[in-house]
Amino acid sequence: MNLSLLIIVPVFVSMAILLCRDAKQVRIAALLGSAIQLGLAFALFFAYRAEREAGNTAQMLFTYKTPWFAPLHINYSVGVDGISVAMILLTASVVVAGVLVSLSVENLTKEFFFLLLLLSSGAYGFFISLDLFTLFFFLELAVIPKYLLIGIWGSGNKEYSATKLALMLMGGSALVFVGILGIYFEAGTFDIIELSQNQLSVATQHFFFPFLFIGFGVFGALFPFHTWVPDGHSSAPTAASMFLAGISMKLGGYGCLRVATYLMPQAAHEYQGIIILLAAIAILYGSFATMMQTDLKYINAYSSVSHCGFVLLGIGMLTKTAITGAVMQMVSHGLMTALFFAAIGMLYSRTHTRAVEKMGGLLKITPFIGTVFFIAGLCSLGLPGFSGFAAEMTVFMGSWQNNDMWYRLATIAACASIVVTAVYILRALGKVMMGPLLDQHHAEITDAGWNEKLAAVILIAGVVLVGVAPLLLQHLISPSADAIMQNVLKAAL
Amino acid sequence: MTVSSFIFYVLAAFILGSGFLAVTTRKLFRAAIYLLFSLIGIAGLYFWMNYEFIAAVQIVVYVGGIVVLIIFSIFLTHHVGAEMERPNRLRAGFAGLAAFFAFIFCSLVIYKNQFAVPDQTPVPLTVDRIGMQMLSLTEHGYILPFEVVSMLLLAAMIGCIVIAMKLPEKTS
Amino acid sequence: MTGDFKIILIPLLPLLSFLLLGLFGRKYLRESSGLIGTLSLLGSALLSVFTAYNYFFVTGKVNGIYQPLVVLQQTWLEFSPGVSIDMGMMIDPISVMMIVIVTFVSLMVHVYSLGYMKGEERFATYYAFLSLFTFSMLGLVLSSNIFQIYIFWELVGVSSYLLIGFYFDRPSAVAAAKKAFIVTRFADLGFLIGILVLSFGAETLDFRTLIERLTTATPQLHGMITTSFLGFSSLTWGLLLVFAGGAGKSAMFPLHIWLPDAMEGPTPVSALIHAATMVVAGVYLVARLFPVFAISAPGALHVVGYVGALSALFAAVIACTQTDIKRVLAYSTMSQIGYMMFALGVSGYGGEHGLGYMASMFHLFTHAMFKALLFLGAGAVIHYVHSNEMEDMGGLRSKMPVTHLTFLIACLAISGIPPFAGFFSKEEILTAAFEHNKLIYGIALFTSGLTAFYMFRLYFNIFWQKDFHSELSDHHGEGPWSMLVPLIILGALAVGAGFVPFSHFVTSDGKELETSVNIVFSVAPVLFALTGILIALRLYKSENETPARLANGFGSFYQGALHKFYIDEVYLFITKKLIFNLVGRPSAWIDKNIVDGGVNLSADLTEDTSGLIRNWQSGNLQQYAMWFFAAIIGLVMVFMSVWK
Amino acid sequence: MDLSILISMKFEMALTLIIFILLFLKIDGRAGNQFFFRITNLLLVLSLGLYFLPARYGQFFSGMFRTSPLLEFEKVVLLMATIIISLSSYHWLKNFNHVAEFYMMILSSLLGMFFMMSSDNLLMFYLGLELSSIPVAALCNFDLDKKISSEAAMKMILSSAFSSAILLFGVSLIYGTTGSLDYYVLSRAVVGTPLQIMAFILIFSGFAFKLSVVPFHLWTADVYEGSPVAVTAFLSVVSKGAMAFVFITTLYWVFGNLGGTWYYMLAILAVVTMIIGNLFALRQSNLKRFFAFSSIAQVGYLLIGISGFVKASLSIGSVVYFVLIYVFSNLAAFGVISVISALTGKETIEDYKGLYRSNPTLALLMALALFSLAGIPPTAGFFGKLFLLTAGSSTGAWPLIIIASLNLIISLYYYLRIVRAMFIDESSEPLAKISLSFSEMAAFLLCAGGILSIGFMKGLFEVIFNISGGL
Amino acid sequence: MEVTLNHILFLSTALFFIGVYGFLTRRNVITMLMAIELLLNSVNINFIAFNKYLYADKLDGVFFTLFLIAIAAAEAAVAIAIIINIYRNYKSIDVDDVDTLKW
Repeated sequence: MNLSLLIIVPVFVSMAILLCRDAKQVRIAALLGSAIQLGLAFALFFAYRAEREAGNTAQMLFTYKTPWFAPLHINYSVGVDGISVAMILLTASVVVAGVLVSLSVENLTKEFFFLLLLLSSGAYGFFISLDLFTLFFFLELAVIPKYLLIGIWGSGNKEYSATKLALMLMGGSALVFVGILGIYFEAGTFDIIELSQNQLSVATQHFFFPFLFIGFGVFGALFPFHTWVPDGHSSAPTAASMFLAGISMKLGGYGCLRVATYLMPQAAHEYQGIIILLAAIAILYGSFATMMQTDLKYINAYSSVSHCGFVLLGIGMLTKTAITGAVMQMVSHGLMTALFFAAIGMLYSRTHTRAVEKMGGLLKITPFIGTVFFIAGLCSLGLPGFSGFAAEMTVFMGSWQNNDMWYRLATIAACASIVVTAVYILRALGKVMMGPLLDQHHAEITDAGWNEKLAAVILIAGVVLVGVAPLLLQHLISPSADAIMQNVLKAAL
Repeated sequence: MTVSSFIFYVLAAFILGSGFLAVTTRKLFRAAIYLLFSLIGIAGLYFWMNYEFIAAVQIVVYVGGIVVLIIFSIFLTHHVGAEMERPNRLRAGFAGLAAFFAFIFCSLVIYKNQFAVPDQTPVPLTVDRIGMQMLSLTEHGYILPFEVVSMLLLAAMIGCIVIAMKLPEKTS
Repeated sequence: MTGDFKIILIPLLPLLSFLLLGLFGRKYLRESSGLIGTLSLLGSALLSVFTAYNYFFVTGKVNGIYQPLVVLQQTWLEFSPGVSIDMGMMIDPISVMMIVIVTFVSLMVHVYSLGYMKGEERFATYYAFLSLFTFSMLGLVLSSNIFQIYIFWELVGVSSYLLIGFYFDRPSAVAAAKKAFIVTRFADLGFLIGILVLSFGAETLDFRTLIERLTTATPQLHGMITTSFLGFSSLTWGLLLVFAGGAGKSAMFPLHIWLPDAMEGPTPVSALIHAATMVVAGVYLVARLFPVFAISAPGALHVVGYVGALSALFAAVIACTQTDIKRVLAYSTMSQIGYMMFALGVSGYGGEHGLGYMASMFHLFTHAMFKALLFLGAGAVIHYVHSNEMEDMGGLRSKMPVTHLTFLIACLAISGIPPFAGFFSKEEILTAAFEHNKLIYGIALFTSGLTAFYMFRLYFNIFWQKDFHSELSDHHGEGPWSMLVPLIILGALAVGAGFVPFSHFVTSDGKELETSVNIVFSVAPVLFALTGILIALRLYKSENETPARLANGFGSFYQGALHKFYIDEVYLFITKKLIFNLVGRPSAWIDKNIVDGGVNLSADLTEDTSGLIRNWQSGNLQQYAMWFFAAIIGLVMVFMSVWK
Repeated sequence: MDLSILISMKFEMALTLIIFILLFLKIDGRAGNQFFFRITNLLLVLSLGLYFLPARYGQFFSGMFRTSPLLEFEKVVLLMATIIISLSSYHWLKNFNHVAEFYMMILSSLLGMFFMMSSDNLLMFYLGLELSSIPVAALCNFDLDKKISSEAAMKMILSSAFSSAILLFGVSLIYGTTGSLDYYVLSRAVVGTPLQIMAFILIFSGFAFKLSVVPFHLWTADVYEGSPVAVTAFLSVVSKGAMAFVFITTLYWVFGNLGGTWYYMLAILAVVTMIIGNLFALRQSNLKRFFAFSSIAQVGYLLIGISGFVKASLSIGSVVYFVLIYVFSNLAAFGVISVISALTGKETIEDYKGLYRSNPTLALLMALALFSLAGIPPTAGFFGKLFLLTAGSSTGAWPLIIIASLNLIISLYYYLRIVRAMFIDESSEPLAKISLSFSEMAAFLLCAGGILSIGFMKGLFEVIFNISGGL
Repeated sequence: MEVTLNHILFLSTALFFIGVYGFLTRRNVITMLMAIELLLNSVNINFIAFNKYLYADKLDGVFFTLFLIAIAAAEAAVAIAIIINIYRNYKSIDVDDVDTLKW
């Protein structure tokens, strides 16, 4: 399977969109393009499984490498392991759903979908990169489209939020770049596989690990670098919120894992305590901060901070199970939060408010959206049967395996957040969906259209599939997480 | 002290004195004249060093050209005899101090420096030699710089014309 | 294999029914949804009975001991070698008993709801939720893996949330549902951490392996006993935390506060969830891990006993003061579950020592019958009166004769009057308590008197006292047949369930246990119960001033009980005041002002610096030259003296 | 002398030829603006083709002139930049009285840069420097009816005369200590005596002045703002590019022995330059002034690249590569400014509000340029900037790299200000729709193509890297 | 006392800093230009002196001086043209008045 297709297809589709004559064509092109992406992602998934079942034990499959800037030893190098495949599946689903939900965008339609698809190609590129430089390229590629999506199509204090998001992400990637340069300085290569085989010196790891981890951490909403999350998400248009929370924040987690932890295992051990501390703070503090929010998007955004904390916690714990859980949590949170944002977007486009206290009893008026809301909410609070549960439990189990009293306390703190999560999710659900109808104007609003329904169904299918049969995902991820752990263990010896 | 050195010190005092006056006097026209003196003094210095050709060029170009140009521009822009504004005190003070200490420092560095001891036979500086070398393509030939300077003069001339000659606006 | 398949069908049928009704019910199957749900449940119930028969009489006993059988085991999630969540079905005496109870009571409720919920707009949704609940509960009791039980535990929690909040346009229902979910979730946190502790120590999640490893001398047990934290061994911690989860679901003090509020749900739901099935999950959980409790961590078991006893007494006291009939029943449920819990607490493992265990299960069994009956009866009353308050009732015995009769049976059963079902099970419990712990025995005895008192207070208030007047009074108050049939069936069982030779089937070690009713011993409890009934008769048979005077006499104690001893207020204080104000609000504030403020501050600082140095670019050429010159001087100074 | 010298000096010959053709046409007096415009651009484009004329590499005129593949490449880049400037100034030149003079001046200046780059001798270097800067000073005044234009010219000529006088003083001292002006001799004879270091610092400050390194930068913004847009573009791109080329060669080669000194100088100045450039750019509203400061900040990155002397060919390669990219990015921006300024006279960010709605092409091009300058992928600027930092990191100067990376954030902020004005903000009086001429279209397409494709031309960097090895 | 190279260098250095002082303090643009001429002349003196005293076998310094004089002329010409323009536009040739462009 040619992985480059994953990058090329969205780029071509976005170009095609630019050539379209009217909004209708644009929509069709975008839809088709994203559907093809989804198809490709699944094709990749099956091809990957087939290859693994055929006994291919190479760490990365479908690799392709060609020199890009030969004098600097920069290659365009791609390949996937289970973790990447999982992230690609996530990306494809969220993009399709995002396109579906946004079919009603009227203002500058062409540009909107152009940017959206460009974003997706950045995400794919990031997940399949095996070269630090290309990885960084794709990481930064995603910053500006986000800025524009929020700035042009957003709502509320959009310019502030967009700028803040762009600058903070840029700051994150600047740190990442320093870290990458540090690696390059010592090893003279950007190749991840090569780097993983030859350990970097302890001094290098010690100095540059924080750069990489914090840099990616900014993307992954590491406390206290998460403040772009609430503002950015809440100002963004629906599809962009879905993308931001669903995929973009995963870039951070993935980077922390694939680059920081994998290539600098010794430093990961060294800084483990700090990582865990920050993650635990993010989890608890994020959920408590969520409790006080009254804007639906803020609620979901803060809860994303909390949920992404699980990812970092899992990575920080440095056990195979915890890392597997972290990746599962990325997938799960991606789907779930995208679903949540989609539901919020559907509501907002109808009621023109996101304030919790201004809505009530909508379940009766819009049963479909209401149900979606419930499913998203229940998934968010970690209900078995939905993806969140399996992911969080894997993180908890994995974390507990780290036999250190303080880390266990952090785990307990993280577990405690599921209660707080229940509080705010149920509060929001109870306010918005249940209770008597608050605003009589809302009696007239319509339920979801076909595109919205389809989007929701795709995401729900993902959430439920992972939730009901987590082993599918776990078997995909676990061997690859093990490979990363092997590196970590090697360093510990 | 030989006559030669005496002449040198006189010249030096003259150059520096008139140079200093050129940058301090508050009469613009006088400043130009002091500058002229200073330049002539420098030409004298060249004479003193037996570089007559350079001295000649100095007089022709500087005294005959540049200073005249400056004086012209003074006429164009200034009322004769009017005093110039005093320099800003603070700035003057700072500039004076800075220039003075920089001078001391610079002189010290130069003074301490061990220059190479000359052991070559001097080349006599004759006009024909200069001319030959100026237009020579071979070793130590200066034909290329010469051409470049000519381009520079051309460009400068065109530039001056465009800027200084305000053509009547074309009606377009 | 065919038998296995039948067992799998037991939870599967309700699941299918849920999916069918959930996906298509609202649009296409609205009319037939009740029937679909009921039929699927009927199937499950029949299969359960068949399974029970098969287990108890054909396959279950090997060498005279009932062996746990694992019918199906499918890895669902794998953590590390040996530690994985397996979806399985374990058949052993208590799970078989539970599936029978669950499917049976659920069936009764399904049938009952056909009449009770008729005309409800979201009829299909209601049945979907009921099916979901039944599925979850069945999954819970059949679990072969401690994590599996947690999974279904959560599912049970959410289905109860959905059912309690079924009338979602009532704010009180929404609040109650939320409260139930959050409180139980808080308890589940303990359960989860308990699982983490146990699984890490025992290196397994599978019940059979877990129990085996933690009850015999294995390195795992040794490890868990020797590591300690804050004075308890990690095994004790694990078990206590797991018990916390159970206590939450079973509404043990102080995690009981959700149960009375949960009465906001439709009454059949209360019958199903809050009487017979979900609330006993905690008891079931402790029973499931009982060998570990009893053999390796008797300390933890003591805690179970005291918590149970305290809850039983506490709830009974409150129940005496409540006026909402469902709340009285709710507190009585709590009280009865307290009985089951302390019965486990006072039990030992194996043989005669395991009497408490057997008694607890027995009580669970009988209680399911009469409590479901009580709720359904109360439902019938509410259905007729359209109110939950005792005030609005009275003298209904003539309007609703069937309901009256069955309700009376249930009251007698719960009060422990022979020969009704409750007598037998309560008897065993008291015996066990008497043998092990006199304090608990005393509490239990007193409580049984209270129980009889408040139950008959309820009974007299509903069916006697004043005459009932309403515009509907001319026709009789009984519901349709669909509501009456379950009442009658359950009534019959409330009478007869006590005669089941329970100790032959369900014991702590799987061996048969011979028990006999000791007449002498029975005198005390029956006397207490009769006293309670007589007092109730005296006070509530007809309207009079005595109850009010009595209430005044008790003064603040009465007020405290009426207000449920202000536990709710304490919780509100902790959550609303302490957590919201001291944690939530500061978190949000810090985020807005410090973390975010830091980001904004750095941006502002940059702006300001930019403004500060603006004058550098003054527009004056000489100043520029000055800088130029100064810079050279600076460079020369630095690089010729400092940085050579 | 043989003809191969002329071929080796092909670009210089071509430029001289064009200047004289223009001179004669101007004296002839019949040709109109359009004609000058067309003929010059045609000739310039033709002379681009000279790149493919094989030439002999090496020294000529006893070190007064030198060619190498790298130099040819650099020259072709600058020539192309000049063509782009010329093409995108169509609207300005159309109604300008002195088109021929404009071209003569600008080409003289370019010629001066070529000689300056090709010199192996301080005299030629100095002559080239003056030839490149005096005509530009005059050019600054070419908006004859604008007050600020003459102010800019005055600031330019006086400060550049001052700086070159200081530079000359340094040159004279170097001459005094070594007895030669030839680079080859100098590279051995300059060994780092105090006098030499002082002389070097004086020369260095001359370079720093031309490159607008803080604190030698103060003239930059004023001159950029006052000059005609085309001249600003020329100053900020061509002039700076040429200077960067010369700077790096001079440092690495002539003053290679003083590496210990200039490395730290570069490091300190790079930091100051980036920070100050960014801080000033933050609050600008006039676009030309804005780009002045942005280009100052860019120079900071350039200095970091230059400082990475450990891997010399990487440093040189990345500097050349950066300049190439910078040409396209900055000229795209200036092209847009030029068109809008020529047609409407508007030059502030405020005026650009809502530009995307009325002029999507211009807005998109501007955005591309800004992203490239900010170093955002997939534009070429991303690669350019990163390679500079990569080169700079070869000395292990991490504080420097960290500060540079963090400065990227500030710069992104102010670049986004313009993007925001164009795409997000609404304007009460948006600019009217502008129809572009063919030449402007061509220039813009070239810029956009360059910005988008340079990073993905696999072999390009390799080529540059390889020819950089031979200085 | 014999006149040595250092004496001449002392002279030129002094002249140079006099020029610098003039350039930094004179507010009249023309006098600033004059200061620049002083600077250039000081450089000339340097070149000639070095050539004469140290490297008399070649004429590098002399030629440099020659070219420098030519360039000084060109520069002065352009500068004066611009100054005249300034005077036309600002009616003043005081640098302190010519500061429209700033910040």
